[in-house]
Amino acid sequence: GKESKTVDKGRKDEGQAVEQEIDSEQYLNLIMSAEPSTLDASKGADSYSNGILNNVLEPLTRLEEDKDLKNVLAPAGAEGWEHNEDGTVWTFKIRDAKWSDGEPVRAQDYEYGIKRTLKPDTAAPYAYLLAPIKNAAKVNSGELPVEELGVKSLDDKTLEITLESPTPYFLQLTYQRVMLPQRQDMVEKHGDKYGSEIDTLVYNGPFIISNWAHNSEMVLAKNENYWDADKVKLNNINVKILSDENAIYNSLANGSIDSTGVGKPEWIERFKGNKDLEQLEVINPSTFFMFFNTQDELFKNANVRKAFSLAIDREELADVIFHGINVPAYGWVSPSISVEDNEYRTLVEEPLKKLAEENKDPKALLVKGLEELGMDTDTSKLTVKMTLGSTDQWFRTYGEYVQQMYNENLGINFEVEFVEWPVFSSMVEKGEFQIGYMAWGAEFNDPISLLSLLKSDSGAIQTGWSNARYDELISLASKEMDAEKRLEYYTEAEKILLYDESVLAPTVYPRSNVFKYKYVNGLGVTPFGTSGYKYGYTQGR
Amino acid sequence: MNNENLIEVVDLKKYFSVGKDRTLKAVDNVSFSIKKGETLGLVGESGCGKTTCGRTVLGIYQATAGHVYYNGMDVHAMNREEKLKFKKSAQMIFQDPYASLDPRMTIGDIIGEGMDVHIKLSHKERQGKIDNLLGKVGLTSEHSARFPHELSGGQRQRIGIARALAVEPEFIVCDEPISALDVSIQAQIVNLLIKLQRELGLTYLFISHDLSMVKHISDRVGVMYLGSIVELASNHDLYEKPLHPYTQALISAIPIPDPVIEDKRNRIKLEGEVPSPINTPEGCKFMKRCVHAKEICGKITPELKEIEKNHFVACHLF
Amino acid sequence: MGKYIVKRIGYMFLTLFIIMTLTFFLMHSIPGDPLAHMAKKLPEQIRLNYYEKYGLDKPVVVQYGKFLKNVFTKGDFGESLRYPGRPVTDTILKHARISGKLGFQALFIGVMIGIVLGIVAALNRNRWPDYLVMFVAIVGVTVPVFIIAALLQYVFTVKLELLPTFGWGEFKYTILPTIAMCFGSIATYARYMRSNVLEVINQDYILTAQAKGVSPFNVVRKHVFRNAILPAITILGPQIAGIFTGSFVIEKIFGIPGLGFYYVSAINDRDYTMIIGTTIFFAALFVFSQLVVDLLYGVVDPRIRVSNDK
Amino acid sequence: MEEISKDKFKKVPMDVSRGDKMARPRMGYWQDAWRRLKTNKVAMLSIIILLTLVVMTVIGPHLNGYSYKTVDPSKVNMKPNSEHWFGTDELGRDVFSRVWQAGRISMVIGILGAIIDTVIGCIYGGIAAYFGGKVDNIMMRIVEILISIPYLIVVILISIVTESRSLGTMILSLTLTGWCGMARLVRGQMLQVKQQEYIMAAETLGVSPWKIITRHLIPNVLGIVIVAITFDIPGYIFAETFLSYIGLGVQPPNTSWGALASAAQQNFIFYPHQMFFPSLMIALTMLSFTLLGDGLRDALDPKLRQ
Amino acid sequence: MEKVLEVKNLKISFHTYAGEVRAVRGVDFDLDKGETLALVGESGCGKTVTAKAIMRLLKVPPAEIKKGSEIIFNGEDVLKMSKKRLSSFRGEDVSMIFQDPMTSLNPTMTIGNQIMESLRIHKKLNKKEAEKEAIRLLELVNIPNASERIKSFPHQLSGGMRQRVMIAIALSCNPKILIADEPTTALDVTIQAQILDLLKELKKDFETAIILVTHDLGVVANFADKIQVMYAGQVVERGTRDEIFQNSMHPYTWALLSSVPRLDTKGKEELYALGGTPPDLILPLKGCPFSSRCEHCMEICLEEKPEITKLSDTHSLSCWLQHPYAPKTERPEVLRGERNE
Ligand SMILES: Nc1ncnc2c1ncn2[C@@H]1O[C@H](COP(=O)(O)OP(=O)(O)OP(=O)(O)O)[C@@H](O)[C@H]1O
Ligand SMILES: Nc1ncnc2c1ncn2[C@@H]1O[C@H](COP(=O)(O)OP(=O)(O)OP(=O)(O)O)[C@@H](O)[C@H]1O
Ligand SMILES: [Mg+2]
Ligand SMILES: [Mg+2]
Repeated sequence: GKESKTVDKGRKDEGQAVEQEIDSEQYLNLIMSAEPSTLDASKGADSYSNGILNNVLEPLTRLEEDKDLKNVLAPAGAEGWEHNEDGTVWTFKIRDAKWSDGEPVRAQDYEYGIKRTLKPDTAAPYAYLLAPIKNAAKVNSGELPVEELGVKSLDDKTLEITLESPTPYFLQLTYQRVMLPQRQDMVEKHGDKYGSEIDTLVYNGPFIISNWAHNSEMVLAKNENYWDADKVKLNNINVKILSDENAIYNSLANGSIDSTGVGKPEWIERFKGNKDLEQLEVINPSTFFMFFNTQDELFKNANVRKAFSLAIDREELADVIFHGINVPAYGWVSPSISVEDNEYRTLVEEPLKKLAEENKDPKALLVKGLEELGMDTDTSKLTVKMTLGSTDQWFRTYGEYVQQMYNENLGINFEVEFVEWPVFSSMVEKGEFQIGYMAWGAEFNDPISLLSLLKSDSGAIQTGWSNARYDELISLASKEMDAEKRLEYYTEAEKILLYDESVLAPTVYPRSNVFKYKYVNGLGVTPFGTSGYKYGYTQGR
Repeated sequence: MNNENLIEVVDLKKYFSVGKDRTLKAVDNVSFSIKKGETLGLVGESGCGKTTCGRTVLGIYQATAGHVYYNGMDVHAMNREEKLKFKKSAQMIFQDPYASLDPRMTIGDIIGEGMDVHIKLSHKERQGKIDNLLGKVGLTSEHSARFPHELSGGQRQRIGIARALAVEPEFIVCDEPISALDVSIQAQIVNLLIKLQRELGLTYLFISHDLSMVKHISDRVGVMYLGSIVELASNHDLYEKPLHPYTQALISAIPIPDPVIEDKRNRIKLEGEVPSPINTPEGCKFMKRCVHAKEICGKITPELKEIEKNHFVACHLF
Repeated sequence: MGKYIVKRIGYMFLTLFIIMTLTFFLMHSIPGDPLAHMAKKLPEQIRLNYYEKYGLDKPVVVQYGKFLKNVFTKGDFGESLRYPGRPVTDTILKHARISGKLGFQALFIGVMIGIVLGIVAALNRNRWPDYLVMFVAIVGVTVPVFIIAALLQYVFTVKLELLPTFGWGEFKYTILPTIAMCFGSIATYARYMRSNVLEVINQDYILTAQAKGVSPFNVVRKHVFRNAILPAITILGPQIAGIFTGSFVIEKIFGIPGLGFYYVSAINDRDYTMIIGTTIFFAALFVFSQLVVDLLYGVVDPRIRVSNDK
Repeated sequence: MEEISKDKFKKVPMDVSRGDKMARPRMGYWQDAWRRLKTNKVAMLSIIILLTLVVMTVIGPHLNGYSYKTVDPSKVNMKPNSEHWFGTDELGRDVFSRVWQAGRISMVIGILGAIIDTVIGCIYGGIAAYFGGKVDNIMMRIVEILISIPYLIVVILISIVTESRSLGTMILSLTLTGWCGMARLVRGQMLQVKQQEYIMAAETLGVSPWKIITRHLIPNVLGIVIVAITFDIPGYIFAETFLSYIGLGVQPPNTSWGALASAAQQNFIFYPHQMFFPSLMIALTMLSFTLLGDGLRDALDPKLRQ
Repeated sequence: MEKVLEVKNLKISFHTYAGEVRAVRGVDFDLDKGETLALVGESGCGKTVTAKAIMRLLKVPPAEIKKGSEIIFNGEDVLKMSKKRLSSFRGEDVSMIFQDPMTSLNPTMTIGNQIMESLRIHKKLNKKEAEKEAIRLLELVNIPNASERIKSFPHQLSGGMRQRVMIAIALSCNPKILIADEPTTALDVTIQAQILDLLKELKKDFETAIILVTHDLGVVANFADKIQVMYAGQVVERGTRDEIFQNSMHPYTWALLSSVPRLDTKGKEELYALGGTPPDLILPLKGCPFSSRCEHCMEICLEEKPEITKLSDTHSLSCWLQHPYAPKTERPEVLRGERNE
């Protein structure tokens, strides 16, 4: 069906704001735990630059939060959009707006942004997200020239995007950095340096960047040329770059910053006791999981994998290692991901729960698996190694804990090895591991973002596993515009993945705890939301 | 080359560079030879280059120019093996008895060190030999467990002597070996040196300010002035008939341990400025202090000439 | 002397060249690539594009040749792979200045206090000042900087609210990091100094000085100090190089945009150009400081002439 | 004078041997140093502390009935109490047992590392200083290269090439460049000592360079070396932690003091005891080595001999 | 005459691992203004230790100045001086030329600075003046090219030059007492003569009292007013110059005087030398310390410490030979012969 939204949607706080006076000086002190790699929307892939880009460039759409903190796709750079019958051609109407240097914002700027991202010599890491666009893959590999790409500005205000095939989640891509507008003249003028310093950038988002001291701080100021400038109340946002946890918490405690995420239970306890602070809990759209090398002598057996998956006491793990902050995970898709407007996890039961019910004794499963493999069933003679790709203290604790857990629950000899992340990647790539550990976050709000990772041609999580039915289900789902049907495919795929095959062993869904001073209002908090600081203001600082 | 000569020094030069473009000619064109079993005394003003000369002869300092032949072999061009052998047969007694002893070694080890290199001995023999040497230089075996700072100046100097003797050398450069000793021990040491020379045919280059002792021990004596030898003769000739004005002044200044004589003495007093050894000009270096100076003295450096048999002088007066 | 310096500078370039070459090949021989920092596996095509753009698809020798050409013809160390668009040289120089300022301040204070404490300890051997200095030294070495830093931060910014918690700017921002940083130097210099002063005060020339009636303070200042300072100079060399490359931990805790961050993260990120850049930068400083140290030896103790020897 | 009888004034024959009686024991430098060290109470006390630490690392993990590796989720982060003398860690393991277990690795690493460092550093520095000129130049340039090449890269390489987790690999990675500092220090100091006349005297005796370095130069720079050693020991103990990260250090569930300390660092504001005990052990080790070092220094300085 | 220094019953021990080394065993002497006292004696008999004790330069421990020892300078007890007083006492009132010039000079300081240092402390000269004065002093001790040489470091000088630098330092402030520990051993005779003349002038102009420690009896004969012969930490004989040279009565003094080589000997004759070695100072004193090497040794010498015999106001000695019971002994022939020459 056709869809079009042109009306602005108010925010829940707006009404109150009018009643009580907001502070005359509108500014925020925030923290970012690492330096953004670049503000070139095509390059860079870190969440820090993402977070800034959102606030300074205007995507076609924005995911905003409604009164119930539900995400709503709102028009932004585009006033509205429509698509053809089968959903393969999308037309966006670009809003009348100006860049911070006074130039008008044109459809060509969006077109240029997309094309530049896909051009092979840009080497944009996230170019693959644009895969649904017609000829995207071929352009990206250099087989076809960019001109062949299914993106065209019909005139200054109309952008037409043609897709390879119907893509139900296509709109979710329109607020990603890969589709942000870029000014050809600026890019060409600054060449490689584009995006590395503020003097190479122009903005059309709610804010401009007034200062960027690398690795120290970034100062955003209100963009007076912004089309929706009336709604922007904050004049200044100082985003300090600081990575040390204790230092960050100390700063929150003494008020040098106004809000930050807190990951340590002891600090959470402490901040909970602080009357000036308010806590917001959000489950992130990602999953922590262990994965097995299905090419391994031992782990090629599904029962063995199941045994190892079930031997994890997820409740205890969440409690001991994550201090009850994170949520035990019995499924692959995180609870914060939805299909259309409904949370996936409320619709589909977590497959591992069933598996666990049926197999109370993981050790028996292991013995069964060993028998099937024709190996010695004396588990105490079995040595299994887990490789962890980090040198952080947290991983050590985690490793040691899991080691104990396996030694006890399966009676095996469990070893843990810690290596640097790049070394880990290369070991995994070469298949030189038995069990690995990773976390993966969804890039957009659809289960396919996570489920497609296990497709045999994806190569994202190299378990060496391939399953024809699974592949089929994923490709069916990716073209299925009907939500019901898609959900069915997803359910089956997830069951194959975890219940039948146990290729992965999800452990927890991470949850973040954001603490902010009560005077801070209007900041987006949902995991996918992209409103950023646009609606933020302070009251009663 | 004369085969009798154990040591033959030919046009030896040793310059030190001090600061920019300035050289200090510590030893300048020195030639002499020492026969086997002979003692050559070397005297001269303090700072004239005696120590430097002695050290260059032993190859401790690299010569700037010239040659030193030991038994016909060039000291500065020896290979490792020859050098080691040379080091056993040629030794030095250092002028400074404080600085030349390692503060962290016991006296026994200091003396034993050279023996360990050249003479293989059992522990007992080694100890016996050390005690023996200590006795020879007038100390007792109890000193072998002490450290240098626990000894008096004279005692230390004797350690230096014992150390040199320990390797049973053939040739010793004695750089003021007795200056810090009291006279009775001086006598003891000098007697020892002479006895060793008699018995073992040792050869000495004996550097000292004590002219009476030099006369006593040497066969021939060389007088140095500002890096060069100005007079070289048998001890008898030199003391009886000093030719060079500097030698004359030197001899006249020897103190006599007798107040009666001392009170009546008339010394030749050297007047005038002592020239610097840095960037010395051409001409006789003694000229400025010499009462007999002539015009030629300022122009041409006098060469060492044999005036009488075995009596060499570098002076335009002759 | 002049000739010696020229010769040493020649050697310096040779050394740097070797360091550069070795580092280049070593860093390419460890697993990982600049895309690894993204912590997820990207599709093959993306990697191909990336490799091609940055020339990583070529054999290492070819890459090295190209690198050398850029360095020698243009003095260009390339742009950071982790932070696209930022020339390595600019980044290093910019952040090194910050590290340098802080590091110099900390080192200066550390060395001064350390040396004074060391002398005081030696002169009061086996009495309470000596034990106090030993205590400081042990604390300075066994209590890690981050503990000291975190405590300072907690006390002065959360409890007393006297100073800014973190950040970089005027002098007040440097106070806490400086204090935290100088503990280690104090410990080191105090101990080395103590040891050498003990050695020197037993020398005969100290007696001479005393016999001249030089006051105890001046004996230390004029006679002991110079003869005992040598090890301090030795350790100072690499530390001077170190101040410009920064202290990762301190910078992290106090949010200071110094070079320490790049120095550590470049390797983790496999930011090849940055690795080479920081390595060369450190090496150049170090090698140069080494030359200065060698020259200083001669100044401090004229008997030492490193230049002309056997 | 009255009491003296006249026959006492008879001449006796001269006998020079009457004077020199052996009155002192003979002792070498080292023997003497050891004797003096033994009389130094502080040094002896530190030896006792060290021995106690060693003994505790052997028996400590078995003393209170809790294994160093048993995880107990019901007892996480406990303060020191009568059951868990040093409290428990974030996984509920007994810190007392862990501290002593950790001591095994740390003591070995600290001491072995320092020894290797010292030996290589002294010899290398000694050779460079003694020969000087070209030799010195080349040797010091090598040191510069070693120090300048990023250590992390080298260690990663070692961990990949050796693939072994033995103590040997650990020591290798630790000492790989660790000795450079010592070598520089020793060289610097030796350049000064080398100018002394007694070195010239030894050369004149034909003493080999090796012996000059080991018997003259090294003893005369020992004061500095001892200080360096006392810094080396905690240095290695902490450095081992770093290796653990790269995958070359102790393998869990085994642990080390450095690992314990760094595990505790993130939460030390809340659970200072987890940080305190391992740090205390490192500090105690360093303290005893420092005191012992000071004692040794005094013992080795003949001028302080009494 | 005015007494500037009185040393009474000075006893100094070193505490070593083997026991107490009694290096100085009860030494007394006075020093008048402008007088030169020569300390001669066996090497290792305690001359340097005595000299250092006067300046309070002995390191305590291992050294110990025994109770009952007194060192009085102009009525002031040196052993009780405060640190501050010591600083002005040293250098200004008493200065010392050390026996060993190499290790006694600071190797890292130019000799100029080392000389200027005391000038600046005691004479309060500014840098320029001090430098000028330093050059003058160096010229005084006959160092050529003094204005350049002040920039040299000790290791660049010859042994004799270093010694002269030491002398220059000691002379710089015209002290009331100058302790010269073998000041001329490393000097050639011409310079030695000049230095001695210099000291004589000093003595005349400033009435400096000099304690001269030396082995060179020639120098003693030339220069000393009084002579004190020491052996094994004790004074065995003292007297005026003439008394000692012409009428010494102690066998050790005789031995000393006889050992000097004479210019008129021919060839390498054996010199007269004392046999044996001095007693180990660690042993307690019993009898006469010289007994074991004494030709005239008697039984009593082995058992009793000899008493002090005064031969004149200035001449005294401790030797049993002076006892009325003792057999008559003559001065050795060599000594008599020399006097008659
Ligand atoms: N620090 C010390 N420890 C032990 N014994 C010492 C120490 N210093 C000196 N002595 C001993 O004290 C005695 C006296 O030494 P002193 O230096 O006074 O002799 P001296 O008369 O000056 O001899 P010389 O003429 O040889 O210099 C010597 O036997 C010496 O061994
Ligand atoms: N290492 C050096 N550097 C520079 N000059 C030096 C060095 N060694 C010696 N000299 C200079 O060389 C000259 C000769 O010194 P040398 O030590 O040989 O004299 P000497 O004859 O032994 O004197 P003395 O009798 O005083 O010991 C002196 O002017 C001295 O300053
Ligand atoms: Mg000399
Ligand atoms: Mg003496």
